[in-house]
Order: sequence, then C-alpha cells, then structure tokens
Amino acid sequence: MSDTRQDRITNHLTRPIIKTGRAYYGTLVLLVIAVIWGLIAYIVQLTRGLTVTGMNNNVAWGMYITNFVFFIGISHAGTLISAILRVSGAEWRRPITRVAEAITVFALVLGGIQILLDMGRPERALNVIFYGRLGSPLLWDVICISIYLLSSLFYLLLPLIPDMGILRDNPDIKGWRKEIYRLLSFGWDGNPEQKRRLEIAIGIMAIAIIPIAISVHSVVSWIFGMTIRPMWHTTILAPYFVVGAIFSGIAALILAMAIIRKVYKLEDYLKPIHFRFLGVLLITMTALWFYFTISEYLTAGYGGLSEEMHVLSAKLTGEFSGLFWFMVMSMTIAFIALVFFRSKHAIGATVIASIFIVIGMWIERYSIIVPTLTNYAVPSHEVRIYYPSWVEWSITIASFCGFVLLYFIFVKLFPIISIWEVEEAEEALGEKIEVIKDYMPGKTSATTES
Amino acid sequence: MNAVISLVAVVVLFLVGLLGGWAGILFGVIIPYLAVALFLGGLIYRVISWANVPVPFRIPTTCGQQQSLPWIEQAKVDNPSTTFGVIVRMALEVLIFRSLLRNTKTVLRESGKIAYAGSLALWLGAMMFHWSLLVILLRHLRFLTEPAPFLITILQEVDGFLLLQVWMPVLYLSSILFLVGLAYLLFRRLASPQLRYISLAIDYFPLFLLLGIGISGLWLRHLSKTDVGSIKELAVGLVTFSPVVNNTINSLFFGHIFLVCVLLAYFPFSKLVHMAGVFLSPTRNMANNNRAVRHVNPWDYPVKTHSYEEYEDEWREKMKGAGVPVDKE
Amino acid sequence: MSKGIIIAGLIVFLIVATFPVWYTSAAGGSRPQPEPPARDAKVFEGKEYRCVEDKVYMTGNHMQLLDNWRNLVVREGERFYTSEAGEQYEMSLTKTCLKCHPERDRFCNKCHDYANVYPTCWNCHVELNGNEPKGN
Amino acid sequence: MDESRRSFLKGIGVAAAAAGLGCTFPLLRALASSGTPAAGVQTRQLCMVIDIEKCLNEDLIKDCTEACRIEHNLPGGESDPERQIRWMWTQKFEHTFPDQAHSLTPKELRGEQVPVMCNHCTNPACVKVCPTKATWKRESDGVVMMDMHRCIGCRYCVVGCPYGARSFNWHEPRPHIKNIRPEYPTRMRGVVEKCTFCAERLREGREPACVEAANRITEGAMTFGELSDPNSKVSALLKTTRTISRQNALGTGPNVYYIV
Repeated sequence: MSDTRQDRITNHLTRPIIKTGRAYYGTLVLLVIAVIWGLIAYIVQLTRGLTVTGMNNNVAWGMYITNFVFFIGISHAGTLISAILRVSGAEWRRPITRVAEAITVFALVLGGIQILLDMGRPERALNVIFYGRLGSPLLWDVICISIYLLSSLFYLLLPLIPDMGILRDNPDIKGWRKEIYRLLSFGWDGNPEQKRRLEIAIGIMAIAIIPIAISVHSVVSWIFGMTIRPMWHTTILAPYFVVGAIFSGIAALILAMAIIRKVYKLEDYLKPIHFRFLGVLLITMTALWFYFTISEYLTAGYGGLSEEMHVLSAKLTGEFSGLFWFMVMSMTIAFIALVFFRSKHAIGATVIASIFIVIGMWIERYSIIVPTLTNYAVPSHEVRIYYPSWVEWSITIASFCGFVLLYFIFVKLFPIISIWEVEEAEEALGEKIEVIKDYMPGKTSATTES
Repeated sequence: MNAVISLVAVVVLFLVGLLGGWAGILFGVIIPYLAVALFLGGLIYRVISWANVPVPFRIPTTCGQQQSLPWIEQAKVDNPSTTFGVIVRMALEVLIFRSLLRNTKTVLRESGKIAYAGSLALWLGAMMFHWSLLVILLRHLRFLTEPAPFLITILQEVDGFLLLQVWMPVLYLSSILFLVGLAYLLFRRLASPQLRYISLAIDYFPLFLLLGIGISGLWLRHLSKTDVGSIKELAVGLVTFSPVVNNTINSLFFGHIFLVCVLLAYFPFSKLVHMAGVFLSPTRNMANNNRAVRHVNPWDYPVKTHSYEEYEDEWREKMKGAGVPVDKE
Repeated sequence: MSKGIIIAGLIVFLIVATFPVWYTSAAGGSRPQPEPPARDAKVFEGKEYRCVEDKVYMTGNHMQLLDNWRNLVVREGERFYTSEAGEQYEMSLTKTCLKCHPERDRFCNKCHDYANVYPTCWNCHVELNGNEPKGN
Repeated sequence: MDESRRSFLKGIGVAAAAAGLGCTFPLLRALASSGTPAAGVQTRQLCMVIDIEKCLNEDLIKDCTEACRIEHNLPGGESDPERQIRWMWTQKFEHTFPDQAHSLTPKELRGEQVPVMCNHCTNPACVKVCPTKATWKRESDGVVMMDMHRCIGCRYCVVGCPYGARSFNWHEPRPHIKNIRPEYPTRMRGVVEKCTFCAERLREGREPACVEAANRITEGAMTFGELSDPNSKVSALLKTTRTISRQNALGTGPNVYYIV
C-alpha cells in the first residue's frame, strides 16, 4: 500500500471539511429559516395549546406521531444496516457505514422531539421518569429509544476515532475544530494495540446494536399494538414495523448517498455497485413489505370482524383509499424500478425507487395511525376526517429540515466517508483472498484445521 | 487529612452560624455588613495592588502564530495583536474557560508509549459549577430587590421549567448542576493520588464551604422551610440600610447566610480571587504587538546617552582637521 | 494593562455588585402584609380561632401541606386532616382555606408577589367570590 | 476472530440474554397487576345501573348532563363536537351497543339516545397505558381516577380507551365556562379529563350528580352503589334483571350496566 494512495484518499475525503462553498451557506441559511419558522409555529402551539392542530378527541394523534414513527423507522437505516454489514463482513460496506450511522443518530433525535411536540404539557415531561408506570408501552419506548440513541451515538463515534486522529494531524485545520478533533481522537496514534481494541469495541457494538434496534421498532409498534384498537391490536404489528423501518431506512440511506455523492463529487467512492447491492437489499425488503401488507389486510378482511371492517373499508374504498392506494402504487413503482431498471441504471433506478419508498412509508405510518382513530370502535358521531393544520405542517417541514440541517453540520465537521476504513480495504482484501482460498478444494491451511 | 481539616472547619462555621437563631442582629446584620465590606474592600485592595506592579515586558508566550508577514496566517484569538483580539480572547477565557479545554491527560500505555488524551471532565465540571453559581446568584436577587426585576423572574421560571413540578416547591436545574459540579471538583482532588498530594487545606476549604452553602440552601428551600417574607424583609432592609430582623426566621437560614459571609470575607484573600485575577493575567490581557508598538519598560532608568551627532558636534573641528569626513559641515 | 482601564473596571464592578442597593433604594418597595383572615368563617364555629396549623409552620410549609392534601384526597381518597392540635379539617383548598382567606389578592398574592413566586394553583382552582381567569 | 474474543462475545451474549429475561419478569408482573386485582382479594368496586327505557326521556337526559356540566365546571359552547369535554353524554343505541343492535332492533330503541360515561372498568385500558400514573384505578372504591396535576397530555389514554370516554383540553377551558362553580376546580389546557363517578361527592357520601338528577325525574332511572357488596341495591338489581354492558368482549370489564 503506497503512501500516495493513502494521501490521495485522505485529501479527497477531507476536502468537504476544509473547503466550504457558497452553495453550502446558501442551503444552510434556507434550512435555518425553515427551522426557525417551525419554532415560531411551535411557540404558537405552546401559547395557544394543541387547539392549533387539526387533532380532536377521536383522532387524538396525528402528524406528530406519524413523524415520530417515521423518523424512528428511518433511524434503522443506519446502525442496523451498517451493523449487519459489519458483522457479516461485507467489504462493500466500507464507504457507506458513516453515511448510515449519522442518519440513525439524527433521525432518533428528531423522532424523540416529535413526542415532546405532541405533548399537552411538555414541561412535565420528566413525570415519565419520576412517576413512570413500567406497564405503559410509552415508557418502554422512552427506555428503548434512550438506549438506542446512546448506543448508536457511541457506534457513530467509535469508528470516528481514527479519522479524528487523521484530521487532528491535518495542518490545514486550525482553531476550535482542531480542538474538537483532538478531544474526539482520544489520543489515537494508530498503534496496533489501539487498533485491536477499537476493532473489538466496534465488533461488540455492531452485535449489541442489532437486538437494540429491533427492540426499538417493535416497541414503537407496541404503542399501537398494545391497545385494543381495530387493525392495531395484531400480532403482526411489531415485525411489520421492523420490516417497514429497515425498508424506509435503506431508502433514506440511498437518497443520502446519492446527494452526498453528487454534491461532494465522491463518485469514486460511492459507486454504482454500492447502489446495486443496496438495491438488492431493497428488493428483498419491498417483497417482504408486500408480503406483510397482504398478510395483514387479508387476515383482517377475511375474518371480517365488524370493527376491523370499518377501518379496512375506510382504507380500501372509503375516505382513506386515496392515500392507501397511492402508497401501494408507490411501492409497486419502486419494485418495478428496482427489478427491471436496477442493472442498467443502478443509481437512477434505486434513487427513484427510494423516493417513492420514503414517501410511501410516511403515508403507510399515517394510514396506520389515523384511520384506526377516525373510525371509532364504537362510532359515537359522524366521522370527521383529520386534516393537519398549518402549524402541524410547518413543524413537520421544519423537522425534516432540522434533520437535514443536523446532517449538513455533521458533514461539515466530520468525514462522511470513513477514511481509515476505506484506506484499510486493501489490507482486508488480502485477508479475504486467503479466506476464500480456504473454501476452495485441494488446499488445507492451519486456520481450517484448528 | 487536609480535606478533613477543611470539612471540620466548614462544619464548625456552620454550627456557629446556627447561633444566629439566638443572636439575629449579630448574624443577620453586623456580620453580613462586615463580610460585604471585607469582600468589596479586599477585592479593590487586591486589584489596585496588582495594578501597581510594573509590567516589564509584553509577554508573547501564548500559543499560535503571532502577527508577522502578511502571508503567514496569524492565530488571531490565541495571539492577538489588537485590543479587539484581546477582548475576544479574554471573553472566551472568562465565559467558556477556554484554557481548561486544553487540559490533557498523560497516559502511560502498556506498550511503554506516552499518550496525551484530551480530558473534558475538569472543563465540564468547572463550567457546570461556575455557570450555575451565576444563575443562582442572579436568582437570589429576588430577595435583594423589591420589586424583583422582570428578567430575574424569567430566569427563575426558565430555571424551573425543565424540572417543573418535580418537587414542591419547584426544584431548580441550577441547584442540581451546582452541587454536581462541586461534587465532581471535590471528587477529582480526592480520587487522584497526584492531585491529593498537591492539595492543601485551602484547596479543599472553598469547595466544602460552597458545598455547605449549596446544601444548606437546598435544605432551606425544600426541607426545613422558613418564612421567606421575613428573609426578604431582612435582605431588603440590609440593602436599604434599615435592617429588620424578624424572629420567625429559623436557625438554618443563619447557618446558610453565615457560610455565605465567610465566603465573601474569605474571597479576596484566597485563591478564589481569580475572579478578579483572570482579568489581570498578563498572558491573557495584552496584545502581542511587540514588533509594531514600542513598549517602554517601566523599570528603565534614564540612561546617559551620547549619540553620534553629539559626538560629531564635540569633535567636528578636530575631525575636519584630521581629514575625517563629517555628516554636517 | 493601563491603570485607567483597571480603575474603570473596578468602578463597573462596584456598580454591578451594588445593584440591589441602588435598585431597591430607587424602587423602594416595602413588605406587604397579608390581610388577616375573616373571623366569621363558619369552619371555626365553636373552635378556638386559628389556622389549620400554627402560623409559623404555615408560612413556611403551606405548599407542602397543600400538596400532601392533594395527593391524599385525589390519590388516596381520604377526606379529613388531623392537625397537630388534634382537630379535624376537611382537606380542601376551597372548603377549608378559602373560607377564611377568600381572595387571593388580599392574602396569597401579598406574599407570593413579594417573594416573587408564581404558583399555578389558580389556573384551575377558583376563588369563592369570582371566576376571573387572571394570571398567576 | 480469535478464540478469546469469540468467548468474550459469547459471554456478553449470555449476559445480555440473562439480563433481558431478568427484566421481563418484573415487566410481566407490572403488566399483570396494572388492572386486574389479585385473585381472592375482594376489592371494593362502585358501579352504576342505567335503565335505558326510563332514560328515554329528553328532559331527564338534559338534566343529567347539565348537572354533570355544572358540577364539574365543564366548558360548553364548543363549536366542534369532537373537541367537547364530555364526562357524560349520549349516543345512539346501535352505536352504544353495536353487538346488540341488528336490522330489526325494536323501534323504541333504534336511534334513541343512550346516556354513556366512563365505565370505570375492572381492567381499564386507559390505566394500563398511562406513562405517569396520572390515571389509575383507585383501590378504595374502584373508581378510575385522574390526576390533572400529573397528566403530561400525551393522550395515550384517549387513544387507548375504546369507549371514547376521555376528553383532552385542546384549549384553555375557562373562557368557555359560563358560571364557574368555585367549589370545584377547572382544568388546565393540555390535560385529559373524564368522569370520576363524582369522586368529590362520593367523599361526602353523596351519589353522583347525574344519578341524583335522573332520579329526581324518574325514580330508578339510574342506580348507583357498590358492586362488591352483595346487599347493595345494585347487586340486587343486577341479580334480578337482565343487563348488558358496553363492548364486553373487549375484556375491559365495564362497570356501568344497562337494563334493556
């Protein structure tokens, strides 16, 4: 491995951190404006109460909870995918793990905020800790999401350490940034002992994070599943949510990768093959999603419990049919794009599919939450459809902009593609070849015998 | 041992303060006035005595590149050459304790290598303690002012907002941060053998004193409550020089206030005076403009000089006679 | 640093440090006295005239007492409070406390305003003679 | 992966599994104990029996709901019916008892307004889900209570209750109350509220306001008493008459019964 190659990679990947273009500031200003607008909307909500939303005593949860479920879903992009790829030793993961892990942390932050936004008396939030009822699924969420946030933050920071060392030693970086890098590099000098420990730590985290991530989305689904509401109270809900989460997570990851690749001209790192591989994963998840959806709706529809039929018919033919079929159509388009166009236009097809999937999954969350609430188990009055108010729209848009904003700041401070992991790829390649040789007939080595 | 001495000293002082329940005038009026007088007088005395110390040289021993040729980038904050730069550097030091951010921990690795790792703990503890102390001081203005300024009320509400309805009356976030910060600063001294070795009783004393003040204050607010109206009457009386001591105030209050008085009186004569000292720290309050501006050493005595001009004036004729070229004819 | 700046700094410090002195002297507020309770209140018929607990205790601890009452009444379903003196009172802000102190402006707020505390009791609880949704 | 690391990871796995299992037990216990009283323990349970036929009277219904409204300072005049604060309200028979109504439901019941309120369930769905114990089943009398001081306004109980018995204060309620009765507090914006069987009256040994108002017009329209007491009026009534309750199949164990 030559130093020049290493230097080239380092230079390439640290360039976005060192050089800041005008477009960056322009976008930053736009995002900040959107977030401030959302804050204003929230202040309106704080001073006038949740009356400024479109919710009512029937549809007591609306857009905020939809966003919550959606963001928590997106969060699975990261950590879970990068952890699975790490554990399974998929070499092609190297340039995409950081992109994914950052999504996780920021999506979780925004997801958690959604719950606070939804509360009638947010200043009492700590009551959940001081007087918590362990039997409430909401408390399971508080616990699981906190653990997930902490561990995914840790999982993001661990592989950052060597990169922080690289940036710390970069002569072009000065001032407060250098101090951040110095602090976050934790005295990294790249000696073998440090490397060994880091590998162990990352290995443990990668394994630990998988059950944590799955528990998180199961618990999110159980907020709904544990109630005795039609179409919520089903055993399929937890796996359905987990599948949906990984599904939307991969789509979000593909979108983030495509944007970063374009903006920072990292075509040499995020190659079509990465999109193609993620596309395969996405096809699997689309198929799974269809399977779960059909299973869920067929069971409910065939059984024909009158309460469930209320909700089901509202979705299939009634007041929510537009949304529902738009969702189905989005997923179908995504599936077609992935299956038929992925091999020729890897990036184009996966990106288009991802756009449809992200939108479709947001609608899916919405059409799980709202129709069940709209169609009472015991309808006591005329059905009224919930429409989000301008405050909810503003806060929602601001939340998405806030997510992008956090990501934006992250990209400016930290290398979005793990420098050391990419640099290490060639060394790893040698090991891989040895391992593959072991599979082959006619050769026995010490490792296979032991 | 040093820690125990300080702890005992603070406990004794607190017990002395409890006597205020019986001698309200002494502990509620006379001692507070004396303490404030000592605090203000002592601080002024210290600052003026520092101001009288001559500064022989500008001290450029700071990090970062000093101002030099135009194509060499100057570290404008670390090594400022203008007053504005000095103000920025000083503000960062006073407000966010920038130099503590440079705190590093030296670790001897198993491999025999020495590594320097950043250590944020001291900075965090110090920030927590100092900032919450400021908030707590400002919050206490509600006792010292009548009517309390609007901003103090807002501060008080915001401080309580995050932990609202946790306790009755509302627990303030700053109270908790204050005690946690202090506890860390104390723990730090006790936990590390090196730090314990260099810590004297006077290092522990202020920590215990502040902890005592914090705990007695929290106790007074939440557990053993007293008539707040009477306390405010006393406080307002003190600042308007017409003090009234009500007998409805309990002893714990006097314990609290006596420790505060001790702190105030002790302040100018201890390491705590860094509050004023930080502004006079020569490596922080001077611009490094040695190359641009002449700095006259105040210790310089008038040296008797004899310039070439004078020399020539004196010897011109003789020089001309000898054929030596001269500047002026 | 030049002496001029140091002197100026000291003066600024002195002005800030003595803020309570000049501010309070200028504003000049004095301690308001809460109005004594109404003596004809029915709760005390046949009993010696006094509050649930003694005055010194109440000035310091009324918020704790009310909080306990609230918990006992709402959460435990209890109704009566036995005071230190052994007398029984109904645990109710409206039915017990407000009988003697009917208006918050004449009683509660006197001290609360002075001590600069603004509890949220009146957001929900109502004074006996009015339903003015005022602040505090 | 070397051997020591592998065994280390294995150890971690075993420990995590053990910790997970260990956590499950208290969780399950908390779950199981959240609603149902332990077997063999006779807890007090108040209940109400409503005679639907006697309640088919507009004046009676109006008096009942008005009594409740005045008693508890409920805000009125809300233009949006879905945002009204309701402790007691009426709804059509076939909506109230969807499992009882059919296409030939007698004319005198079809479309008629039946008074409904919180069922003070034996196994309340709202109590299970509340994250702060702001709503709980009071052991002393089985009333499902609300603590407005503790409610964080997450509305999980609103979503969890299958009877629609819970209302959220979307806006400041005070301006919408005509005459505030000072004996009872109003609520703060952002909290959930519902019928408490008039807990404040029960404390004084009085019957709920709606029962009092209903019986003033038709004696026996509503009967209130102790279900757990075999000698109470309600026990006698439940033993001798045919009664139904709302959505019994949901397993919530509603304690408001209706004589058809």
